[in-house]
Amino acid sequence: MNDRMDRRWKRFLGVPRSALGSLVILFIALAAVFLLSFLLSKTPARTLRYFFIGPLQNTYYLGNMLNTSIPLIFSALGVSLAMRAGSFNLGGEGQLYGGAFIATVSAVAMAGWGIAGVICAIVLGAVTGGVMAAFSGYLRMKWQTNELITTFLLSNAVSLVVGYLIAGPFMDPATNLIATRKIPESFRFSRILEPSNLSSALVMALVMTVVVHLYLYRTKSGYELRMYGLNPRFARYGGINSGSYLVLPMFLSGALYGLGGAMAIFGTYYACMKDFSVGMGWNALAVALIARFRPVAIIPAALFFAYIESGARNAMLHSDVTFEIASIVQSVVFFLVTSSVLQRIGTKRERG
Amino acid sequence: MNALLHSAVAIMTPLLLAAMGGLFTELSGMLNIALEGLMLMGAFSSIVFTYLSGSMIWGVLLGIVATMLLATLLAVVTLNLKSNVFITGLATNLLASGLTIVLSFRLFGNKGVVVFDRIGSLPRWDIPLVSDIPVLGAMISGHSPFVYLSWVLLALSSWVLYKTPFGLRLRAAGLHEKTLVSLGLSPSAYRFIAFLVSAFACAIAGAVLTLNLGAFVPNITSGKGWIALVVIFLGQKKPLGLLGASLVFGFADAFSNYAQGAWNVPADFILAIPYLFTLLAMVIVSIHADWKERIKR
Amino acid sequence: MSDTAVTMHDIVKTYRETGRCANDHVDLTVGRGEILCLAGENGAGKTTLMKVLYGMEKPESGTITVMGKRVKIDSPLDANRLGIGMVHQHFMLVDEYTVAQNVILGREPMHNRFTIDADAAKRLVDEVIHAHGFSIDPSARVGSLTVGQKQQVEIVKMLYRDVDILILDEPTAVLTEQETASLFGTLRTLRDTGKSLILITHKLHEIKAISDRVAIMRQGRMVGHYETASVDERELAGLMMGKSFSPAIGKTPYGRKQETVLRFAQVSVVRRNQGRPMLKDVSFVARTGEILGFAGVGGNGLGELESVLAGTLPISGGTITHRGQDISKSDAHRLRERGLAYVPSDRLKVGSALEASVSENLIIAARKRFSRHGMMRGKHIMQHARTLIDTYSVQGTADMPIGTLSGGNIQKVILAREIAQYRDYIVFSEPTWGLDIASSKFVHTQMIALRDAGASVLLLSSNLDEILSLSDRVLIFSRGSIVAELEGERLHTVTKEEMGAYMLGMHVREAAHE
Amino acid sequence: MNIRKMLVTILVASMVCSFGSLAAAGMTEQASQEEKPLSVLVYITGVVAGSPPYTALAEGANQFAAEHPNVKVKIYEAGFNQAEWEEQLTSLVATGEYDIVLGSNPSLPEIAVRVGSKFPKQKFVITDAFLEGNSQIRTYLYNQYEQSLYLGYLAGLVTVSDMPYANKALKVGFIAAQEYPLLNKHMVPGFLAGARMINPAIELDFRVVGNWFDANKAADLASSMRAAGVDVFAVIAGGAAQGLFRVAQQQGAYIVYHNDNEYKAAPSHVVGCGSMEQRKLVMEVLSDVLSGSVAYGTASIVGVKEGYLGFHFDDPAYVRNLPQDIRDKFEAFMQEVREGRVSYTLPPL
Repeated sequence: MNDRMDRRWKRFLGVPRSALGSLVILFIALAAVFLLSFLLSKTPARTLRYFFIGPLQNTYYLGNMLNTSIPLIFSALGVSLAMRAGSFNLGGEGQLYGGAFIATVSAVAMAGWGIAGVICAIVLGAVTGGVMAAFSGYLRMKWQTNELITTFLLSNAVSLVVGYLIAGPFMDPATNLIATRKIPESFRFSRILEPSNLSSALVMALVMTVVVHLYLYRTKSGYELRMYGLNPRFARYGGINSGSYLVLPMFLSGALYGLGGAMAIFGTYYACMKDFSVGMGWNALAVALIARFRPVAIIPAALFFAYIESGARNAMLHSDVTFEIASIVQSVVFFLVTSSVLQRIGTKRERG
Repeated sequence: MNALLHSAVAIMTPLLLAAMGGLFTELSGMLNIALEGLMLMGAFSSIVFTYLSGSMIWGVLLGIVATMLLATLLAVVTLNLKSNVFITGLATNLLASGLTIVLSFRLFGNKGVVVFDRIGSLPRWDIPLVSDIPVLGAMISGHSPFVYLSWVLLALSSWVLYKTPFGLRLRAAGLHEKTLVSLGLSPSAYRFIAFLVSAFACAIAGAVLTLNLGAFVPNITSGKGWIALVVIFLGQKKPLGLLGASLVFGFADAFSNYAQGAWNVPADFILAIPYLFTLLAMVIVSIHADWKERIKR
Repeated sequence: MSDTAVTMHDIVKTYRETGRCANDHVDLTVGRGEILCLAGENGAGKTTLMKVLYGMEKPESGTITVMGKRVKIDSPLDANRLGIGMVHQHFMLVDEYTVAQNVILGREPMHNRFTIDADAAKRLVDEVIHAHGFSIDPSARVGSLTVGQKQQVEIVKMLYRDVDILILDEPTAVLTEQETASLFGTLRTLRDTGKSLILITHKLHEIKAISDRVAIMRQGRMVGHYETASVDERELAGLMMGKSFSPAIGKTPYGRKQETVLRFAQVSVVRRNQGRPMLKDVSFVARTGEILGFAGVGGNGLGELESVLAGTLPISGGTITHRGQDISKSDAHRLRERGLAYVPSDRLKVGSALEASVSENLIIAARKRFSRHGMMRGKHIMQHARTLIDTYSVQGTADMPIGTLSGGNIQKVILAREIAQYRDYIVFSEPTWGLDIASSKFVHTQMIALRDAGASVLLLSSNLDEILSLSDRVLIFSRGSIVAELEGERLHTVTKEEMGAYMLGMHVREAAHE
Repeated sequence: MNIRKMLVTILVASMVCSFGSLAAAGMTEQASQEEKPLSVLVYITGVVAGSPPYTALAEGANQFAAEHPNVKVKIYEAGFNQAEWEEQLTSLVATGEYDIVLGSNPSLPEIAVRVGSKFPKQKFVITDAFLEGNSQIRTYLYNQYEQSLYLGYLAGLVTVSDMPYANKALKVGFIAAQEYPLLNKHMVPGFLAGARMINPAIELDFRVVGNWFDANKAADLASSMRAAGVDVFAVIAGGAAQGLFRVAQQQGAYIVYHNDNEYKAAPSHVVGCGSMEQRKLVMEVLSDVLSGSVAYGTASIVGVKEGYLGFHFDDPAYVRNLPQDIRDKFEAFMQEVREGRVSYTLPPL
């Protein structure tokens, strides 16, 4: 019984077969961080202390770290959903940005609507991201156009247009930031762990993770989606309407990105700032890959990612580390984190 | 119009070179998203070595070596430690952007733009007979040697991929890995070399960017590696296709440069043109390919 | 020098992933200029033993002697150098390459230091092809070849490497009668030129037909080496299965004719960029209570017919009706809803999702039945899976990924699923490819039971024995058209040679269909 | 099996040790802070490298610290993502380590207002920005309209001249990395207004690179603009400006540069450089901070008259590159500006 539970949990979370393997990776990554700190920082001890302990040292940093993970969770869920259906959504950044923009603008427009306005704005944001991704899915369904490339191109184009809209017609004249007007006070999510930026969007992220998990593993549509992703010919053979599983998962994927963008606005920023999403798409992809596209594993993966990010930020705040050094440290962690050879260390070895 | 075509060819050159490098990894069965980072590394190291050695040729050669070192790291982690190639590619891009700045600070005490006064401009070559041809002449004559080098390399890579044992085996690694294994050949070995080849081409692509300016600007590649990846797919993974696809993008970019002056449209809209144009080209290509495979009804 | 070509002694090989001991202290000797059949049921360890000999698997212990010399074989390159070649069951060919390119891959004739000499390649490959009486064009693209031709390419590839010892892993599994006969001819010629051949197989009549000696393995152990002449089929089967066994299939005579289920009228399939239609004016009816056999050589339309029946290939012309309703434009989804049951020829790429669990694989077509308001009913699904696993005695559990099962067990799962799904007609395509005797017999028994229960069974097979022993009516395909229909008495008197002549398009259609 | 267990133990033990030593190291460091000097945070909204105003800000602060031993300076680069600026500033202020935050960006005051409301004791001095009435914040706004005006005036003089690379077309150019309020509302209109003081028919060709580092794109734009008749360029494009310098040298064109002395970037092509006395302002501000005489809650607009904007007349390249008559006209104009005799309306930001 115990053993079975253990196995189920591992499958569930995508934990590598051997805990030793993960320890080895962690250890090498740590060693690399140590080495780099001594090479690149004049006060290595201080750097390391803030890198590792900084994000956890008080509720403010802890809250901000958790807050960093929120859009990551939504976006990584988005990547995973598409990936589970065998589609590659590389345009997350534009979908997130576009979704956030539409959500913000409509929230401003629907200022008097109360709670209905909040819901409408968030839904519109999600739909925006979804439609962008679904467009690429549609192209693939219709003409086998490679969605990896079309999502990327469309995202780049849309980001530029949204950038124009933010800096142009929708810019808030009252601010010198390049940003839209702020959403009404009543629309903003409540903060938890003040004074940090963490908002109740975290709860939404956790709920959404469970929803996506249940969708994938407990619904008929999720079953069909997974089967299509595992083997499209098998799905088609089994009478699953294959075209819709090129479009629907992309729509959901884009919608989750859009939702992530909306959450960042409603929980943290309150206005859509130009280029605020830069890098989020790639980071989400990294999180999803680390979690191997398992929804529930995304939470620890996103926390790990946010921890590394906040650690680097913290070292920058309190030590002589600059952001380029932080990016080197991050890259070293990425190099190692998915290594299946290192993960396999400690599993049964061949004799002789 | 002539200026536009001329400019399109100049813009396409780094894309073509990087795409060419990426073609090797792509054909060997690896999605190489590290083109951006490799290009950046090449851009930095070739101008630094040009400055230190005083010779552009040595500079580019040493730049290639440095970029290959980075690619070796990428290849070892990906192939020997069996990490996810997408994540390691991202890591390479991160590393390259951090490393170039750190090195620039260590070497020149400057994290920003490093101007190398000693490096003159690239020569422009006029091709004697070709330059007299009406449109084509303006398009392909009067470029820097790198432009012509890229065409020579394209021909060379086409030859390597389709005429040599190495190419035959490399493509087999991407098409049917097990075939190679069954013949006692290692797909990893060919992929390793493919990574080195893409480092080689990306280094030159990067060198074009910096030697053209005589300066290094952090992040000077600004997304060209990603566009190169698009070029590979749009070019249907064939050398000549790459030429066409990079020209499409080069032309769209040159056109958007021109359009900013000519049209009274917000600049950001015009900056989106190359992406939308390439998207359109991508769709047209796939409609055509799909039509050929359709069942008559 | 002795007349032994290869001696393998005390080979032990355990698979790390599963911990299963595939070769348990196995000995094998192969004589010079002989054909040795390595026989045994699926999973007996034959392929593993041969992969050890070919350098693709590393044994934990054991010694190998080739031509009297102790050798160490670490890679296929070593094996090739020692004159050992292997033709794998799943072809190791690059479909996008030409025959010549596939053959020379890894040992390219050079024009100069860097360039492949394409002309020399074509010439050298052509020489090998002619020297051994093959009939393939060195510049043809491998993807466009038939299965039999692909196998010839594999053999040419090894002969090009000057091998003296040639291993063939289940070479006849996907071949037609004609192709098998011609393959055997080739193999005999090769033997007569002094080459040693090792054939992995579990087909009893083939062992008898081709081999000089037979080595039998069972559950990872070597049972023994026998002179083929000294054992009969029944004894061989007993040695392979460890108990006495009757290979014949019992079948009640074909009796009642019943109503029409499926009707094809002038069905054609034409691809835009291809001149020759893939299917041309195909007309037939399938009725309840009969097994309708479709025979044909690969590349002659059976593959397309399979896809059309499955609803994955749209048709260019003609009509298909099911119980009187037009289903010409129905896709797989619609057909499944109408009760289509279908066991595909490609079990791994079409018939299953290898990483999904057995229970998930079992409900693909019946998922509606196992969900309520869009939610899956987990308990029902597990219950269903356990029942089917028991009924069909599948070696595995409901939550194992199906890819971890053996080939025979995967086929059982597919069979269980499709039989549970069927309503009035069921399509079997190559249902016994690569299956051992026991599993094949199980499949055949199921088919007959279905027929007797009133199903309309459509059997597409390139195995003539299977077609002839099971079918009540046979349609023969050549170049995308039906060239003959055999029924009743004609079916009992037809010879394999005649069948082959039809299949190769040498005879015109003689029996008109309804 | 045993070896595995041992490995695990070693790994875990070494990690625990390293964390422990880290924590210990942190402790000792904190204990060593006794006497509290004036601690200055220079908060860079972007990166220092490649930006003359930020470089001047950082250098000014560092120089002041070098002259005053009890002043400590920390330079923090917050990167280009404006969405992250507030959180980072909050984190820094929350440490309570900094007596004063120095920054230079038009959007910084509103961030400072929000951060300041959480930390009422924190003081901010922000240049290049304008905000009145917050008792924690002192701002100085450089009159960039004015600088662009006189640089535009110079560009106008050059474009109508018969200097070697000047053409007949009445066109001046402006290359920007990205569009932002200060650029759109002060710099570009100021530049055009200045040029039109020479000839109202002068047109402005304004183009955008899209980012701060694609120098090759900037070069392509510059070529294209030159082909369209532009002979004098202004540029606000960070690192990407390198592309313009290269094109100007290769194809022949003139450049007027904002905020910094960049005559050397393209010798004989950069004909004029505006100056922004950020360094001077910063050092004055810091000495005010030391003496406690900062007028928090007020805002000043500083320009040529106040001595914080100017022009690099002193560089030999200026004399070398421009003919006497143009210099005379320009210097006369500058004198008028200095004396406040040039009238213009400063557009609201």
